Amino acid sequence: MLEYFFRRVVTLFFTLVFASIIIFVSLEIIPGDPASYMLGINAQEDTVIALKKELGLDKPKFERYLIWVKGMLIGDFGVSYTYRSPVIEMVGERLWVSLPLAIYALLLSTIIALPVGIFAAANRGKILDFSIMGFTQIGIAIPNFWFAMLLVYLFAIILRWFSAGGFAGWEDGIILGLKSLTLPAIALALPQASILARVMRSSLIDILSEDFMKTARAKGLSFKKALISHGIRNALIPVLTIIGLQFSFLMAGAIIIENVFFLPGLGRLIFQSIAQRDIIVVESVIMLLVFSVVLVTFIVDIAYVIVDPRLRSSIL
Amino acid sequence: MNLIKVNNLNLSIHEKEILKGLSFEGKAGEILGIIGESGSGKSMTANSIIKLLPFGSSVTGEIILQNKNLLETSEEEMCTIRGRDIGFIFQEPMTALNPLKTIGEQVSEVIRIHKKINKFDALNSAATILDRVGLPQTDFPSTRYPFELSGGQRQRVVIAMAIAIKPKLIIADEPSTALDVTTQAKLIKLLKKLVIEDNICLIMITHDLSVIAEMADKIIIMRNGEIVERGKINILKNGLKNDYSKNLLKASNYKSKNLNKKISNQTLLKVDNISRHYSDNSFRFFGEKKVFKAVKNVSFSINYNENVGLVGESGCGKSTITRAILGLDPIINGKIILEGDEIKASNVSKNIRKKLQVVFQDPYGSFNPRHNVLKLISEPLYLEQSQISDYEKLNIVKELLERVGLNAEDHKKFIHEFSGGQRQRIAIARSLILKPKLIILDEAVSALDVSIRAQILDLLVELSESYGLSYLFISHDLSLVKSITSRVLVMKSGQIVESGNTKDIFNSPSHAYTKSLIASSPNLESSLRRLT
Amino acid sequence: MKFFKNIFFVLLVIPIVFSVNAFASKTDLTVGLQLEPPHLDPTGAAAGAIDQVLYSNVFEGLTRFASDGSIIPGLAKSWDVSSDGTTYTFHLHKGVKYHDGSDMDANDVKFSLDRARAEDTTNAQKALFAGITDVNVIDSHKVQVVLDKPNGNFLFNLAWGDAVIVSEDSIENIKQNPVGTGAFVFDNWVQGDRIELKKNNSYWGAPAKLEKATFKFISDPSAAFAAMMAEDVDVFKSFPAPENLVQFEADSRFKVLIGSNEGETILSTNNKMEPFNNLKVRKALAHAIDRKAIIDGAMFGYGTPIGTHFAPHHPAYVDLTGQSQYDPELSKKLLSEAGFPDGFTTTLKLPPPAYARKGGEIIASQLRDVGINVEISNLEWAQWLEEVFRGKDYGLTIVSHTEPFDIGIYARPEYYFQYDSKEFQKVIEDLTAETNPVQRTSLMKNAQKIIADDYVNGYLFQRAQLSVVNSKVIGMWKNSPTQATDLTAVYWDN
Amino acid sequence: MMPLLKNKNLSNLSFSFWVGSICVLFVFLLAIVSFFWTPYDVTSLEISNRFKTPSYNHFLGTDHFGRDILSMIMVGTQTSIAVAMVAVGIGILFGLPLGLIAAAKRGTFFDDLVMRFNDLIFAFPALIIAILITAVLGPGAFNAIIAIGIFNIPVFARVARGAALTQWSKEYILAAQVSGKGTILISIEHIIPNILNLLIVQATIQFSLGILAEAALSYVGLGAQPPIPSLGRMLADSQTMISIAPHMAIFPGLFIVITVLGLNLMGDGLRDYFDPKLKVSNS
Repeated sequence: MLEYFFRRVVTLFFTLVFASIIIFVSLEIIPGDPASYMLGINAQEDTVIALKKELGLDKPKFERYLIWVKGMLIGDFGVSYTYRSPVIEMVGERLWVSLPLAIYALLLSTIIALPVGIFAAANRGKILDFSIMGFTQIGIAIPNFWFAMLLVYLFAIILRWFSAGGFAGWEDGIILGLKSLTLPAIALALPQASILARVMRSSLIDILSEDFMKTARAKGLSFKKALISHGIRNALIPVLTIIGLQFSFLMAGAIIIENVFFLPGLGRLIFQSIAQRDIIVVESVIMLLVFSVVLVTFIVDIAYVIVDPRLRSSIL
Repeated sequence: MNLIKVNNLNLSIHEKEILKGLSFEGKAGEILGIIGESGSGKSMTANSIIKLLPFGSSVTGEIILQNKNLLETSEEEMCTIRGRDIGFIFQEPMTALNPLKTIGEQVSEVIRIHKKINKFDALNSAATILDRVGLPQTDFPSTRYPFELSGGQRQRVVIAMAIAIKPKLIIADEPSTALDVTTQAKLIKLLKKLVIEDNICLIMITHDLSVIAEMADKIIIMRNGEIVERGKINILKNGLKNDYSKNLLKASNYKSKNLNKKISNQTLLKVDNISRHYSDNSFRFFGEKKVFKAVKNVSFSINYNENVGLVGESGCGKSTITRAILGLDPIINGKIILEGDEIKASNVSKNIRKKLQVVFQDPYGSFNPRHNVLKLISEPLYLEQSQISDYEKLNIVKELLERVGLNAEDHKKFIHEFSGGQRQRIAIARSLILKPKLIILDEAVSALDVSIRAQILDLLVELSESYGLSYLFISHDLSLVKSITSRVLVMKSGQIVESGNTKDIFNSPSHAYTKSLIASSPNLESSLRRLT
Repeated sequence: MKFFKNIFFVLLVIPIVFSVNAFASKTDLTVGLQLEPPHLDPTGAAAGAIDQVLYSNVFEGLTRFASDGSIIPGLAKSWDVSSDGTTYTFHLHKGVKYHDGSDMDANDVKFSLDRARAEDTTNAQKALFAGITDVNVIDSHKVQVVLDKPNGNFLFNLAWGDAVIVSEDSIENIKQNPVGTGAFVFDNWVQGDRIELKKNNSYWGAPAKLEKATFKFISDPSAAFAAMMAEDVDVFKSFPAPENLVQFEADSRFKVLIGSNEGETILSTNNKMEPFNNLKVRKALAHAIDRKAIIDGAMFGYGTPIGTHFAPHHPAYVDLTGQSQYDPELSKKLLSEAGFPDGFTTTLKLPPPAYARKGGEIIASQLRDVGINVEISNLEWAQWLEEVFRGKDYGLTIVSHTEPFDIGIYARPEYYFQYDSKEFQKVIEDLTAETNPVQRTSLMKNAQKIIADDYVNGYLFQRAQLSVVNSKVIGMWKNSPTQATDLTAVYWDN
Repeated sequence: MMPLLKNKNLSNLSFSFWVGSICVLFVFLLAIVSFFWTPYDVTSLEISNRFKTPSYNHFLGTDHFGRDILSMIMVGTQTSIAVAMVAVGIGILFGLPLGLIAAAKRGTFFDDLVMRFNDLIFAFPALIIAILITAVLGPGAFNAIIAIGIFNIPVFARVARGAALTQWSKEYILAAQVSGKGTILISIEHIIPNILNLLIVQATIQFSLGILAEAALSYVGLGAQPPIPSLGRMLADSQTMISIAPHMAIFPGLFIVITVLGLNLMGDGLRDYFDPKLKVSNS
């Protein structure tokens, strides 16, 4: 177990190193630099050079890469070029929007999707299953930003139940904060819930055809009970992967939804920082997102081991 | 008084008739053998009794268990009958258990479904039951997961679940087919013991006449959903009336025509002290790599015109040897020499390949489903240096098809249009096309029904005589080896433990393992002899 | 069903509960802005967003813009100019304190000006201070600034946000924690969301009427619309979606302020590039453009057509639009004369703002009608600066020049239009040296005519300053002579 | 596709397949027609005619420049389809060989390398990489193709590898090896035809994802540039006008939904058809 853990940590580490190189290199070749962006069209050449120097952009590329990586290792993500405030603080503040939004959306989609998927699998072939699957197909096909626009149109502009965008902040109470995250979370959750419901259904159908389900029935369990006590837990294994993937997707994939609803989250930060060529922020946020993907995969793998005794022993 | 009585049972699934007018009955303490080849409807009979049938099934007739017609019983009530009154044992022990629950949980579940009993007590009685089926707590604590057990042990768990609340009727659907012979022998013993101790009626479903002959009191022979023969077990001894059942008995008791060929004393293939280890490729920080030694210093040779058998139970390293001889996997030491040329996995010349062909076990997986028979059979012609015209190819293939007992026009068909036996004939045709010196028959007849198996074996014997072929006949089934080889090698855990003349080994095995192998293989002949 | 009704009710009640205090006399104001400042040092970046929040609210300069664009005294209550026009002596207000409690005096002025013009300064408008040779402290409230030559724009230059007076003690953290002398004190910045200011109770001048001001950043036009409609913000400065103004005008809760700003929106042309180095081609370009369609299509009618690079609300403005009337036939003729009877292909590189993106599509379509095939590429600002502005790798681009009174850029041959006219450069040189208002006006008119005659760029329109204001809010600037949201005189009418 | 259907009965194709095919056919037809004819010219603007609601003259109304929305959608669909299709092509072109080689060399360093490369790409949030790529190369349809295509490579590599591995474990591959055929020949002759159905199903799924991705990219302004219409940009343009002209937002979105839905239904239908084990009606 320890060794498995250790090996996974090493792969995780190498993935991150490669990711950091890819991120750094690709951002280096993006045209435009933060100094000229900040100084605008009336700035003189020497002013731009002076600002570059002040920002540390005059150092050789390799040195800057090392500084960045070294900094990250000790938890120092550097200082934003444009905002001149520590990246870690900026990211931290945005996380308070992105993370709750991702969790909110994930909870929404899981709570809706799993029962629906189980229900459809239990009634497979019937008209109910057919219509549920039809709805999930539509859910997958709807671009979430368009769905978000329609939500805004309906609930903010016509009905005026929610505000069309912005984030109320957590200071004024959790309810207000959640309220401003509700429409975005719904927009994010719809396609995710559709995917999850489908995965849950097909996974459960696969399990239902397994021999041990027949064993369970032969023991005297009713279909429903066999489904609950033998089917669902086995079927949850592939679902777990999807949930894991979705979490990282929701963290990063919210980028467009954050723009539609004007939420000050990580996605907006990254968009804005790319536009402003605030490279150090972009680098750090992407790195953080990559890290979260890798970490979630890691956690999902560990969760597998906990759920599935076969894996537990194979890595002992 | 009959425990179970089936009256005029008819089953159809999606309008297709599966079972036609079955009637039979069973008494407590009696073993009823239902025998039939694949597609005979024997499994569906079992499923009909517990009413776990596929979507779209419709059943008519009567199934009376202790004065209750199960076909008129509600699903709710059936739930209380399944497990309590009827125990069920499935064919596939590997998949019949829930991988995520311990064996103790799974056995105790049966008890908890049917009795008001707390979890702890249920687990305790489960332990007792597991002990009874030969899984004592000291060696197999009930906290084990299925994957920690061998196939035979898992099947014992399944049996434990079936007998947990002492049902009067147990249905066993091919309970030993997937197991090695030695394990199978032990399981049969266990089942017989349980029948006597608990006064059970056991319906034993199998395709293997020898298994039935050894344990059943009554027998039903099925074919295409109908009963063609029924009676006391002793009807097997000269009491069969139906032609089909007579044939079945004959095929099950297969003896080839005596091998009539002159074995050369020149060596064709020499396997010299080869070993092969498998290790997981992943990089490790701690400890040594786990190495699994599949084959350890194996040596043997095959002469021209000689059929050699290689026998061993699953996992003994038979297939590894096949792959090594075919040059598909590298060996770590030793040499394999065919007609003076060394076979090296890295580089097997076309010349060597031409002398060496193979027939595999699985008649379904051995062919590319997207190619027609012409293309399938002529694939080895790739090894011919000279170009062969399409016309020539076609003629060769047609000739071969007829030679293996198929129609010459079958060359246009695709593989899914053939039955298992026909496919195996095509595989043989493919292996013959280059007129090789040696054919490796890797469990080549194991997956076939007995009657077809006999035909294929006959064909193989005949071909080996007429083409002057050598066979390396690999099998887990001693009885098959016996009939078509002149020399046999017995393999266990990667090593050859005994080798010698086939007759000698069968008559006077010297190694303990060989002895147990021979003792546990169900022997129809001796079973029949015992019958009165 | 009842459950949903309850939820619905709760959701309806929440905003009511929270707006109860609206009935009391309101002293706090929420201003919506499209762009968030990158940091809070007006002397360290070109971002207009910094001035939008801080100019005159938190930071003040020696002089300042009034709402009509005129220059009025700021921290300097008066000044003397030497007869040769090269020495300015500023008399500072007494009793001016920074928000941290320290006194503002002549040393701060010297520090601020010296910092802005230093060799390694990061002031985006370093050119404003180029003529200063010396800054001398005469006494604690008197500063003398010496110029190398007379500069008629000098007091105007000092009114810019980039010339505000900062304290040496607080300079280190100015980007995060700006300490100025203004009527509002910087309070809090929730990055990505809002900046909060509160009233400066020890302000040296007339105190602000508001207790608290919040700037909320909403870049998305539709979100801006919704926020305004929901009264989440009280004022939206530079409202980004002109298409929605009709709805505000129709709504009695709001008033729409349509004023002028300094944004001359032009179709910048690469004057050194083939075929734009040909005057006839540039003239053809000018006649191919239908300004009205652009103003209607891109700005929904808000904007004033211009015929030269000068703000129409400026007293010295000359209307030269007649010189470049929409006349596609003439345009085609001119193209033939110039040797392009079948037109040509060129690039149109567009920065992000809607006026450029939408205007670009319209212009491309208009130019296509006269045979000029235009390849549009949409760029981000950083890319635009690199490729177009610094790299001069473009044929056409659309941009709004928002600096006040910036015709002088045409005198810089290295500027991205690459217009090099000795005649024009002479006029600007004279203008800079000239301090007599009458002479200055005539020189300015002359300058406008030269660039119009040369068809340096396609002159499209002067952007309108569009603000949506809650009808109870009094005192918002209608015009925008500089990018500022001066809240010092704003209050709620009850 | 035809050889795959050869031995099967077309009537086995599910209802959803036919519904999907009709949607896809409809959209493709519109896109193809737009090459030759659209009701109105999409490059000429008529500002005075803007924000017209659907009517006989303009079936789906006009946009903020007075352009005919139906014509815009027709050409925009064409762009979407082209981008997504080429991106899928890129994925297959690079991913399939990678996956096949990895499967043929299973357990080796190369295999490991391919898998790690896949993991690495999957670790990046797709949209952000697409934004980065278009930031490096500039926005435009071509670069959108590259951005979407890059993410298709590991997808196809993974599918091809997984499917090929099951084929490699089958005995007919051994038979081919015994017939002296090398890895490459076996991959081409035996593996590809037998994993083709999986690849087709995956391709339809990636195709639909590509359409969604293209819409998202052009929504944030990184897809095809004006004057080429694109559905995503139409939605972006409509966003500020949704309160005055909701039809501008509704129709382009609806077309994306129809296209993606059609492709997904088709993919599902094909999967059921190729792999009857998953079919609903069974057991």
